[in-house]
Amino acid sequence: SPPTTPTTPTPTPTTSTSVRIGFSAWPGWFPWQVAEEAKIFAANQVAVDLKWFDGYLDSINALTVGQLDGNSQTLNDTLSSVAAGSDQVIVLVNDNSTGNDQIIVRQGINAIADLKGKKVAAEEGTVDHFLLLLGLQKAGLAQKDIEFKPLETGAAAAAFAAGQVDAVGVFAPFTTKALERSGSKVLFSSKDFPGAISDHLAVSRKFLQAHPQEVQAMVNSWFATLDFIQKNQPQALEIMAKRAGVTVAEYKDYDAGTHIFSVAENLKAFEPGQDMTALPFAAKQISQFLVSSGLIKQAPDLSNLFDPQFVKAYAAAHPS
Amino acid sequence: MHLEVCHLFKQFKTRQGTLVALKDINLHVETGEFICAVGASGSGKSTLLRLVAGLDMPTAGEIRVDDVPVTGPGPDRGMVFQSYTLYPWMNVANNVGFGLKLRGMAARDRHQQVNYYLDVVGLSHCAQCFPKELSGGMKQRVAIARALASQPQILLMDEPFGALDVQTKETLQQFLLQVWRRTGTTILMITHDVEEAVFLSGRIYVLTSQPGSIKQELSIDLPGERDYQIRRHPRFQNYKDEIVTLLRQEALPILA
Amino acid sequence: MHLEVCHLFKQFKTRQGTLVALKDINLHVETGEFICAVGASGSGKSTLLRLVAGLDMPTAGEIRVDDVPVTGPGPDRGMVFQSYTLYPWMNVANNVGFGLKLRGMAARDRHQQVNYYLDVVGLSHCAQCFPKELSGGMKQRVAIARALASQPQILLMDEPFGALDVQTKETLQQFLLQVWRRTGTTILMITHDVEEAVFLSGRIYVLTSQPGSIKQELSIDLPGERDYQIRRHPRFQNYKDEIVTLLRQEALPILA
Amino acid sequence: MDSPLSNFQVSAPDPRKMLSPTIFWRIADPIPRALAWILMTLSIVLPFSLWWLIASSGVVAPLFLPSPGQVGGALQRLWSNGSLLKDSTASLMRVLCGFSLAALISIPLGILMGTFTSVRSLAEPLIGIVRYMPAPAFIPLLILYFGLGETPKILLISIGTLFFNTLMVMDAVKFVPKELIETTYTLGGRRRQVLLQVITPYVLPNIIDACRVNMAASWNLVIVSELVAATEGLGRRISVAQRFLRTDEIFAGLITIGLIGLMLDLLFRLLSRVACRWAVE
Amino acid sequence: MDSPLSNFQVSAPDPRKMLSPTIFWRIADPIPRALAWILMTLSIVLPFSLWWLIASSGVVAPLFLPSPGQVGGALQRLWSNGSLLKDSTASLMRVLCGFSLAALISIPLGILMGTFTSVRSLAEPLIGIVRYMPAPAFIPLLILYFGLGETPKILLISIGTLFFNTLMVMDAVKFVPKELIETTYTLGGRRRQVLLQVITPYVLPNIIDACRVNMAASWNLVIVSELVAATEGLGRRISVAQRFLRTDEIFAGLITIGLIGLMLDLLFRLLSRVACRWAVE
Ligand SMILES: Nc1ncnc2c1ncn2[C@@H]1O[C@H](COP(=O)(O)OP(=O)(O)OP(=O)(O)O)[C@@H](O)[C@H]1O
Ligand SMILES: Nc1ncnc2c1ncn2[C@@H]1O[C@H](COP(=O)(O)OP(=O)(O)OP(=O)(O)O)[C@@H](O)[C@H]1O
Ligand SMILES: [Mg+2]
Ligand SMILES: [Mg+2]
Repeated sequence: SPPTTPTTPTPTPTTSTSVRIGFSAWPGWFPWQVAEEAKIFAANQVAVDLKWFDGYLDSINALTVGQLDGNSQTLNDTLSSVAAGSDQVIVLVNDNSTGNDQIIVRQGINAIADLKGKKVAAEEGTVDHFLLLLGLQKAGLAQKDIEFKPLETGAAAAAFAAGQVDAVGVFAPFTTKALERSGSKVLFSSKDFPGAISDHLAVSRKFLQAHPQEVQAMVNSWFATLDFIQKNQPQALEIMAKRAGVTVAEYKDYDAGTHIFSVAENLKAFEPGQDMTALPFAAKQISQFLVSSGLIKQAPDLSNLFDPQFVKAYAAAHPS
Repeated sequence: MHLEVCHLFKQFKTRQGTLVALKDINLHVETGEFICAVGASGSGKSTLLRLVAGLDMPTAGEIRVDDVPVTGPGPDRGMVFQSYTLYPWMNVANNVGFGLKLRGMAARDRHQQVNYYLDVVGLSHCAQCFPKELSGGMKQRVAIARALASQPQILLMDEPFGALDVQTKETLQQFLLQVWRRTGTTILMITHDVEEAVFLSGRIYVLTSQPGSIKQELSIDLPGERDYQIRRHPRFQNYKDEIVTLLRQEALPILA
Repeated sequence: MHLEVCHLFKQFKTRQGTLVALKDINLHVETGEFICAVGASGSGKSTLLRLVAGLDMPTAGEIRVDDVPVTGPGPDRGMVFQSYTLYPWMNVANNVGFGLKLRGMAARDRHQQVNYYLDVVGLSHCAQCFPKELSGGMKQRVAIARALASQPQILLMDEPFGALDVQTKETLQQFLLQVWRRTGTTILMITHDVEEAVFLSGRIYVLTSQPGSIKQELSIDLPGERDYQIRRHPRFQNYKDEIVTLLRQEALPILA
Repeated sequence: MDSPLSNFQVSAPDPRKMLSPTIFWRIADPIPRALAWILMTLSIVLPFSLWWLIASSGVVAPLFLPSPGQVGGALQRLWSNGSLLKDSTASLMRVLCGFSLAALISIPLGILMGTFTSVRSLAEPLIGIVRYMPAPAFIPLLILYFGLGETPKILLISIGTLFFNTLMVMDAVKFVPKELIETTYTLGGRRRQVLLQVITPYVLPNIIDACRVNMAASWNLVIVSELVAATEGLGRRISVAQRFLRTDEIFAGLITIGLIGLMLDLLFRLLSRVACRWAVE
Repeated sequence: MDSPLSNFQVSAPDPRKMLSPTIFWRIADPIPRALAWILMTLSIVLPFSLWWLIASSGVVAPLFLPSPGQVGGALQRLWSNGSLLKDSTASLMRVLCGFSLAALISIPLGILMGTFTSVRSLAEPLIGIVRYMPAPAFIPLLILYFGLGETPKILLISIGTLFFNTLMVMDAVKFVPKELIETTYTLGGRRRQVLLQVITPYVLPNIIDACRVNMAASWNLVIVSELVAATEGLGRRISVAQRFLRTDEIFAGLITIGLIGLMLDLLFRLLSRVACRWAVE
């Protein structure tokens, strides 16, 4: 059985550089907070400078401009950054959104087709915008058919709750706020589009090339943390709920909406495939979407985007 | 017109305590008179004039114009300050007519009266000028025309020529006498310039300093026309000396 | 000390074109003299003094102090303006000693000299006061002490008493004469007050107006001590009348 | 002499038509101290009562307008778990550092620009353009060059105050009487001495006043600056509260900022009074 | 008479030690027009060259610092597809509306506060607290009450300028000479007339100047305000460009804002010169 203190038997030399990792409010990323508070990074002999961002956008920018070595972000944000000229590598899948990204509508809207001509708020260019457009596409609609209101996610939830828009695309924990509006309900969510919204640890290529051991230690820490959470549910939940600024009970609700990827799922996701569950395929789909919706001008080069070697190394060291 | 000041007291509350600016002032001015009050700096001259104008309230005592107590400023008592105080955004004609406008006179009627007073002060050619284009002496003439245009019962003047150079000052003094004769306005003027007071007025009140009270009242009786030459008249010199001597007793502390 | 102004011209470029402020000015001041220049307002008096002080550059001509051409302001030519211009954040003692401090004199040495000049102007008891606590006359005495403390070769004064009331003005005039006698300083003063000029100076330059040029030079020769009584002396009156008549020709346009 | 005045239509003004005395509507005159204090109290009490009334009337949902009680509760909660103090300290330090940096640059620059027409010509066109650029737009560049620590937050606040303060200091220098400068020359002062020993002390009261005014502008940036990877601070507290629509915490944060601001304002006024006793008010 | 001056250690000052003439370092004196123009040109050209130099040296990646050429390209691109004009118009309208609204409140309020000590006592404590509150903190409340249209954006800009402008106008009223007001009384003026016909025109130049200065403060809020559901506007353009790291577009947006600002500034100066010919400069 694994040791109670999560350490990795992989021989990792003590690192001298501290790794600057960013994360923000998303259920799939709160484990990083556990890793820090339970001293799992230290146990894996990696010094981590874990940076919390109130604004998710800033964390993306921070990685792009080199103020972070790695950041937890969604696939389409990584693609946007790469398209803008940032050199990033995806080394670990944190999770897939399986319902925590939601399109929430007011009373009286019952089908996607009803959104036509309605005011819909979402943060432009984020996964929820993406999700909204996927939904519209499915019903044969496009953005021009609705009255799109670009708003920062928190503000979008607030605006919906206040009755200023008819629908909103937000992610947890802001979904909770939006659903406070009486009569409101989830029209569709990321559950309906498996694999469409996946979240990763992306690191800059420069850092990866200079410090592969640290990246390995990060990956190792992540999986060790997942083990820790499993074994110390109450303690871990408390840490994560506190970071999210919600109660433990509320936090538990997010559980179903986010599917944290195991080692095996990680390995599978990095393989090529013909549906959205395969990262390379999803990346191609999303970059096409980004180009066609005008958010990026040119599809990024995807050939070097994924690097499964660290996940593979962990799997090799931990045959379950 | 009959201005009467009875047992007037004025105190100011300052940080150092209560300052008695005026103490038991009694004076009167009759229709058509030209009266000067002279006193050293700080003797309360401005305070006195402000009380008469109704711009400030006395601590005790009363001021009456035609037996009506003064409770506030009004157009019956026109005022000319040392600092010109023209309305900088109005041209000369509008400055002169502003008092009439305030009291609702139609523009056309105003026009006629403004022109008359511009003529009185000899500034008809400057009707369209802005104050900033005028010299100090011209500004003060506009201020006088403006006060006169409202046809006050009495014109109050607070060192009107104090900021002018000696040449302009003397010219304006003569000019003021002319205007006074021409319009018959009653004038109460305060000044620290004894020569000015003797030259202009028919009667002079000399004030003491701190607290200001009336030290002496003199009637000025000079022969003939008051023009430049009169200043060399021995009687003029005597009046001047008399008042200067009175003031000298007051002014001494300045060098202490 | 020998100040010499030769063929001095000064023009200003204005929007209306070139304005000739000074035209061919020639004058000289010798050690220990008290010279006044009188002229109507706008006759270029201040311009002249500023050129001598080196605060402005002439268009043509030359100013020499002890045969050294003036190229800029310097402590050899002290200046007193009408507007007092004390340093409001320094007490009286520090104001008086500031010139010495600027030139690097140690605080202890300064102290002695400052005290001497405070004594000269009779303000030793106010050494610690701030300018805002002083009356106008006291401020001007501080300004004079400050200029004197730098021991200038010549003291330049631009209507130093123009902003004071008549009583204070006369007191300060006498005071200035005292200081002049006591310190032996050379003084060049400009004023529009003819009486002041005659009372104070040994020699007077009368300026014409627009352009300013020297109309006449008069030596003032009065008997005995110059005190208040001298003003009634016929010779005083004659000097005054002579200059006033000269200026009157210049001042006339004011009422035009 | 020529035209008698009675020709004119204006009847002699009625002396009884004097301006009536007033207490409340006195123009440019002080009002009695007691009245002033009453009015100043009303100034705070009135809006507070209005708030309390509307909130307790139930016209507006508490989500949109929390009651004073709820906000008080939030304040107490934040105080007792220590976060109010921590947030206030963090924001205050940031604003003070950012503002001090801005002052450190803008005061000398403003004095130089006010003093030398040449420096002014050299700097004004650039400042004239740059000061219109919104400080928040500089965030990505600041992150790029200065990372995620305190530096970019402080710099953002500095940028937001810098230009305003420079121009206000520059304007103050214009009021140094020219004759005071010239007097200094005739006392043997060099230009450098005039700059440091005459102009600078003369404008000190105005500088303090400009700083007092611009301190408020600094606080306006505290929210935006704390979006940059801040873990504590009043601005961050407010933006988190915004996301979760905790209106009571938004109000609590705003009130705290308002009160801190008021205190800073009073401190500056005190400083001005102590340091510039000599100044004529 | 008593102590001879030769007692003192100060040797008579050397007349040769005069202040040397200078052109560049003239204090409180104008410099030649030609020099001024050269310096003003340098003020723009110098930073531009520096930028060009750094960008073309390749020290900084173009992603972080685009070259002037790239920014020019972006400007041209945005211009030719019409979005630059559309964005500029949208932002300009917003800023102008927001600022006008602020002016509409702050100018009368400021004049009243400056004129009547009573009104001042009544309003100043509240304004003293509120003006420290960061305008962006009001966004959620504005959305709650005014939705997502133009109203909340305009109101945000208004809030950000309102208090500053009020206090500046109030300060201006202090400089109306008391004797001018009193003269009006003695001409028969009522208090209302003094307020409207004397104080208001007197402070007009200062009001225009205050507005000119605070217009810049309005622009500082354009980014934040356009975070509220804007579909066009320079602020939105910049934040989208930030999001997708189009640094060239960020720069293009900033430069456009700077130039528009400069133009507004010049317009205000012109207005002041035309409307206040009578004012002594
Ligand atoms: N509003 C005030 N508050 C307090 N003290 C005042 C006020 N107005 C005047 N004083 C004081 O009252 C005294 C008389 O002042 P006032 O201005 O009337 O003198 P003045 O004779 O006009 O002097 P000057 O010739 O200098 O104009 C002075 O000591 C002055 O300081
Ligand atoms: N810097 C300047 N630029 C343009 N014109 C000037 C300047 N300085 C003075 N003048 C003009 O030069 C003339 C002389 O001015 P100056 O100030 O020397 O006169 P003044 O005799 O001192 O007058 P006053 O008695 O009023 O002080 C005036 O017409 C004035 O307008
Ligand atoms: Mg007075
Ligand atoms: Mg002069």
